[in-house]
Amino acid sequence: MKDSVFTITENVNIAKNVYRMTLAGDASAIKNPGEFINIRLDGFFLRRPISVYDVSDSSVTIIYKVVGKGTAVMSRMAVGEALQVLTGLGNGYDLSVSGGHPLLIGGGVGVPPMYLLAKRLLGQGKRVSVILGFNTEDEVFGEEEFKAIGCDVTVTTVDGSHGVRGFVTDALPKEYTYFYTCGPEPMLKAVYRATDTSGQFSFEERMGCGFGACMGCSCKTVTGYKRICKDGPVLRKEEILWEK
Amino acid sequence: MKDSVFTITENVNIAKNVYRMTLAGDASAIKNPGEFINIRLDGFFLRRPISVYDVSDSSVTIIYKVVGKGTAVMSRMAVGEALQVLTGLGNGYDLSVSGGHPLLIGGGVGVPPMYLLAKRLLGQGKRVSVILGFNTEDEVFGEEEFKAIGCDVTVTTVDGSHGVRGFVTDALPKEYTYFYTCGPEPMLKAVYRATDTSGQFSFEERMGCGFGACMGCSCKTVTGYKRICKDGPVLRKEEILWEK
Amino acid sequence: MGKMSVTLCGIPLDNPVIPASGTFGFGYEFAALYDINCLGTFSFKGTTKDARFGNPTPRIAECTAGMINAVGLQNPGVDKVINEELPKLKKVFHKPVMANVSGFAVEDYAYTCERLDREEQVGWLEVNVSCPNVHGGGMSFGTNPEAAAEVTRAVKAVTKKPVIVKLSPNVTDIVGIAKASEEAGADGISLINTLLGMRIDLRTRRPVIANTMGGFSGPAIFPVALRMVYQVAHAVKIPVVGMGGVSSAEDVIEMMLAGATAVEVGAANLVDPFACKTIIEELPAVMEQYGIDRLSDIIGGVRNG
Amino acid sequence: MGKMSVTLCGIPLDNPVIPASGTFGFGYEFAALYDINCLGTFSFKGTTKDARFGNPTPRIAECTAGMINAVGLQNPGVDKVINEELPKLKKVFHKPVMANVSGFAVEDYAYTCERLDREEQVGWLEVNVSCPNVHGGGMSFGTNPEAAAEVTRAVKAVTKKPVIVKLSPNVTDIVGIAKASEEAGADGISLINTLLGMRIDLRTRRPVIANTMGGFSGPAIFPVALRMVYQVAHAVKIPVVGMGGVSSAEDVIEMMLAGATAVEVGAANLVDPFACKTIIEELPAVMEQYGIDRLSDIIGGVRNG
Ligand SMILES: Cc1cc2nc3c(=O)[nH]c(=O)nc-3n(C[C@H](O)[C@H](O)[C@H](O)COP(=O)(O)OP(=O)(O)OC[C@H]3O[C@@H](n4cnc5c(N)ncnc54)[C@H](O)[C@@H]3O)c2cc1C
Ligand SMILES: Cc1cc2nc3c(=O)[nH]c(=O)nc-3n(C[C@H](O)[C@H](O)[C@H](O)COP(=O)(O)OP(=O)(O)OC[C@H]3O[C@@H](n4cnc5c(N)ncnc54)[C@H](O)[C@@H]3O)c2cc1C
Ligand SMILES: Cc1cc2nc3c(=O)[nH]c(=O)nc-3n(C[C@H](O)[C@H](O)[C@H](O)COP(=O)(O)O)c2cc1C
Ligand SMILES: Cc1cc2nc3c(=O)[nH]c(=O)nc-3n(C[C@H](O)[C@H](O)[C@H](O)COP(=O)(O)O)c2cc1C
Ligand code: FES
Ligand code: FES
Repeated sequence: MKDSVFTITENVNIAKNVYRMTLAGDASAIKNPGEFINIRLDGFFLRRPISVYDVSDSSVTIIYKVVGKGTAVMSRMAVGEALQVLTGLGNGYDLSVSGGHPLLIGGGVGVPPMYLLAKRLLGQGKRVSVILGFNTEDEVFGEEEFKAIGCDVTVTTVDGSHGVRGFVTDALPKEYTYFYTCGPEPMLKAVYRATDTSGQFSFEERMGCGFGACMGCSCKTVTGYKRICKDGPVLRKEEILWEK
Repeated sequence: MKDSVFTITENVNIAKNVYRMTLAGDASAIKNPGEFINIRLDGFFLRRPISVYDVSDSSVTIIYKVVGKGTAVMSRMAVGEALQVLTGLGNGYDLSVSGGHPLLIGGGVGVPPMYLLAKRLLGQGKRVSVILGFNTEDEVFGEEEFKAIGCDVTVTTVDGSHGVRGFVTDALPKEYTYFYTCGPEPMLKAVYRATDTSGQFSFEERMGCGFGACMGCSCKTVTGYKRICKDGPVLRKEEILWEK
Repeated sequence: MGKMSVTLCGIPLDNPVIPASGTFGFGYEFAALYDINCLGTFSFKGTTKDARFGNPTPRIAECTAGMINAVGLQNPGVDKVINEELPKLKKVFHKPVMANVSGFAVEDYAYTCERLDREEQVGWLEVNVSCPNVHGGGMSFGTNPEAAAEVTRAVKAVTKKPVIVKLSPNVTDIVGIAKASEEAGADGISLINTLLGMRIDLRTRRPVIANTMGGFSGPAIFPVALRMVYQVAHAVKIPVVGMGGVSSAEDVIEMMLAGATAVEVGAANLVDPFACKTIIEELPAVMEQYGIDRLSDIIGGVRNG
Repeated sequence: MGKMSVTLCGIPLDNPVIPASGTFGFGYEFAALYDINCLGTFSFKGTTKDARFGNPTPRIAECTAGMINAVGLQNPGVDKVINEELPKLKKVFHKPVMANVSGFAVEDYAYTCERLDREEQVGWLEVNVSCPNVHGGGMSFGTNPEAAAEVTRAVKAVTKKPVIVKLSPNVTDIVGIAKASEEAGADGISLINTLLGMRIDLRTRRPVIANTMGGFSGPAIFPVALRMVYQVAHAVKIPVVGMGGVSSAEDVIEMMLAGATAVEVGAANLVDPFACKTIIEELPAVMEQYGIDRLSDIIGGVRNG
């Protein structure tokens, strides 16, 4: 974990209320896909946790949706402005158990962490299938990017305005060795029920610190309590207890 | 009174911890020398009251000393940055009673309001003498500016490092028709005692609103209570009650 | 009735936004800036039986997201308020006004309220029970259910106008005091008054406030205020006027969801003289954003569990 | 003894800066970031007789200049704390630690303190009396002088270590509770714990916190905390540990002027994990700026009038 200053080098609108921001700075604390960063914003007391979309030694890219005042402020920031950011947070996905043909399922702003994960899995020579789920056409993003790196991509929209009509679970392929998923909790529950293989789920929770100190984000699992920020955000299918 | 946005066009260090800032914007609410403006600063709840040093239709200039966190933030602001400012605050000095040879006495950051006052009095054809009091050489500012517009200028420093050694009251001229003063309270008291003519004093007080609504800045006078922000900051010698 | 209208103790308000006592004077400073008839109403400066100069200065201290004041109820006394302030007010404000009343003995409250009861322009009496009780050892009326009830009864006996008892938050059990006031006949409860706070000037090592401590208000106190509004609104049947740190249309809606029928805005007026006007203008858009057709629908509308 | 050293209940501290309970875990997350031996000490996560998962999530809400938490004393229970946490802690922290203890019955407190009394690394017992009293109708121990005194006596009976009673600010008369604790044998008082607060999510119209209300802390509460530290320090003879919204070296000095012998830092650690380290590093320059030679000189040094 590192607390350092990053400079915005890109902040663009890529879908309805969704922005991609690239931050230049020391990204060396970021190790695994599925990790998140925690961004300090002037005028707000708590930091904003956002998943890593992509990373290099000297930059990190995130994709975020404007949902409240903090993300609204982020969306209005200009290239060149500086942000105080904690990097290297969360456990991230475990790639070692993916098998030869992992399936990546992202819903809405659960899509971003799938990108770095896909890159890494492809780098290990895996065949990677991706399902990206959205409500409607103007919310869709990422399709080209995942295709460009060599994934099999299926997009679903609830209203059928783009790609397959329905939920991500309506587009599950017949074969895959393992799955990784991130998205809104109803989607995660549906994926949990609809999948036969094992897999890993990334969760969201309101956070105080984001690095394991406050117990603000605890959840119960079959192996005891876990802090979403430190022992998560990724949990294995087998340890999830939905009735928290 | 107006609440409007101004843009910084100048913000320069002119003496030890003292800065001159010029703000471009609608300055039409500013009428009299001795008025003040109230500046909103990001991250601070209350505004900062600062006297008008000079004014045109489309700009206002202030001179301020860094004493705490708010003025420190101001001193680090750059040309082009914007500030929310209330203008047209306070009664200001009454010029109509100055007589032919008014004396202006400013101490420290009580000097600034004397500048606009001097300009206006000179514009009315008065002979204007000015005493500017400081602790020591590196705090001195304004001498050239007052000379340039045609005042008789005496500078005093407590340690004698520049101009007359001593307090402003050690440099009172033999003759003057009336006086106007602004400065720290001990200086105002000394001027009150050392002067024979009538005069006007400008006071400072911690302010809630700065425009007469909160009663945060009240003081007792011989004619009843007055709000420093609205009924002041200028009081006439005759109405001052020191034992507040 | 418009989308923003609410009814407070039987009197309709065009909207629930009310400048809080002590931050709006008797309205003139603001009337010089905008037409104050856009307000629901406003609560005028706390008025006492006799004129008061108030506390020595400094009376104001800055805090993170708020301020401390120790004005000490400076006001010209109820007779001058009636004879000088109200006639002037009538010219610029054409709605019922909320009369904020303070006192240091039960009889003071009764005296002042009896006089204000005769004034046509006074819509509500807002009775501030957070002043020290000179006959009760100096503890404030508002920290003791019996004392709050006694003031309420005394005031109710001398007025037909709705009596809104304004509570101090510096107590262990705000609900007990609210209920005691309700049982004593209060027509409404308003809360919160300021939290007791203090600051020290590091340069002089003295308290910033001449009186050492003072009343802390502003956005910093909003979560405490909201909690108390919620607790009281769920415990009493009379309407609650919520306040404490409100400075945006969103804050107004949050207070109303917690149970407030109307919402007062205090310190925000001091740093932004247009605060109330802006809030009222922004309310329709914020209502739409959160799917609110009529503000009166959401009073106490917080979902539980 | 350095310029920053103070003595708390007979135990010297290199400096008065102490991370507050619940915001520093058992120190490891921070020990991974910096050498936590730079701290005066730290107060570890509130420990109870039995293990507790705590409250449902969401447990955290953001506020202006602060946050609400409703963690609900999640902790592994005193036995695991002694058997697992303290041995691990010993490796990274070589100073006496402050053991923060909570309970829901007087016997719980005594049980937990008796066990912690045997632990060499425990320097002080910080007894948090703001938990609901299950035998006292659910009101917190800390809202009642007798209940606070009872807990203090029970704890003093089982330990020779200094007992610091940590008070809740949600009371009418903080001085009365502090004095009752002092008379019952407390060696120190620490305050304030969190203010009871609430937020509502306008989108869902539900309380942000699953438990509806929670503990509000952060810079927003500083003026209330400072006031209570001042009031208590001037009323008791035992040392006071001040906290509530402290986030800078200036805040530490202001708390000490008000009467604090040492100062805890809570929420600030969560948003800036280096907060305490930075404060300690900045203290010497800020001391110089305000003409302070030794921090111990300024305790309670506020000038009056
Ligand atoms: C591990 C993790 C990874 C995330 N990754 C992404 C991402 O890649 N892209 C993206 O768009 N969003 C992501 N989120 C959600 C994102 O954190 C919130 O949308 C954001 O904090 C909202 O801030 P706001 O000020 O706009 O909203 P507000 O509602 O104004 O925020 C108020 C408070 O609630 C918190 N909050 C609100 N919504 C959430 C939420 N869903 N999860 C956690 N805290 C919340 C805020 O952080 C803040 O403390 C992630 C959340 C977590 C926990
Ligand atoms: C009518 C008037 C005119 C003034 N004109 C000038 C001027 O021309 N040049 C100049 O340098 N200063 C002037 N001052 C003083 C100036 O307002 C303060 O120096 C400034 O507010 C300090 O802010 P800070 O954040 O740096 O200090 P801090 O001490 O951090 O401020 C804390 C709070 O105290 C208030 N405060 C602190 N000192 C004073 C003070 N002396 N008077 C009133 N409030 C204070 C601040 O406004 C703020 O609310 C004037 C004050 C008044 C009342
Ligand atoms: C400067 C000032 C003066 C006040 N005077 C009074 C008063 O006379 N009577 C009263 O009932 N409340 C008074 N209050 C309290 C406010 O009406 C309000 O209850 C409190 O400030 C909380 O609201 P806020 O956080 O929006 O300021 C005063 C508050 C301020 C800031
Ligand atoms: C997340 C969190 C957890 C806390 N847990 C405890 C606790 O277990 N025991 C305790 O005595 N106080 C606890 N507190 C209160 C703090 O120790 C401190 O008294 C309070 O937060 C005020 O300080 P601050 O404003 O610096 O945060 C907790 C505070 C926070 C923010
Ligand atoms: S957010 Fe603090 S422990 Fe997870
Ligand atoms: S500062 Fe509010 S009346 Fe003067």
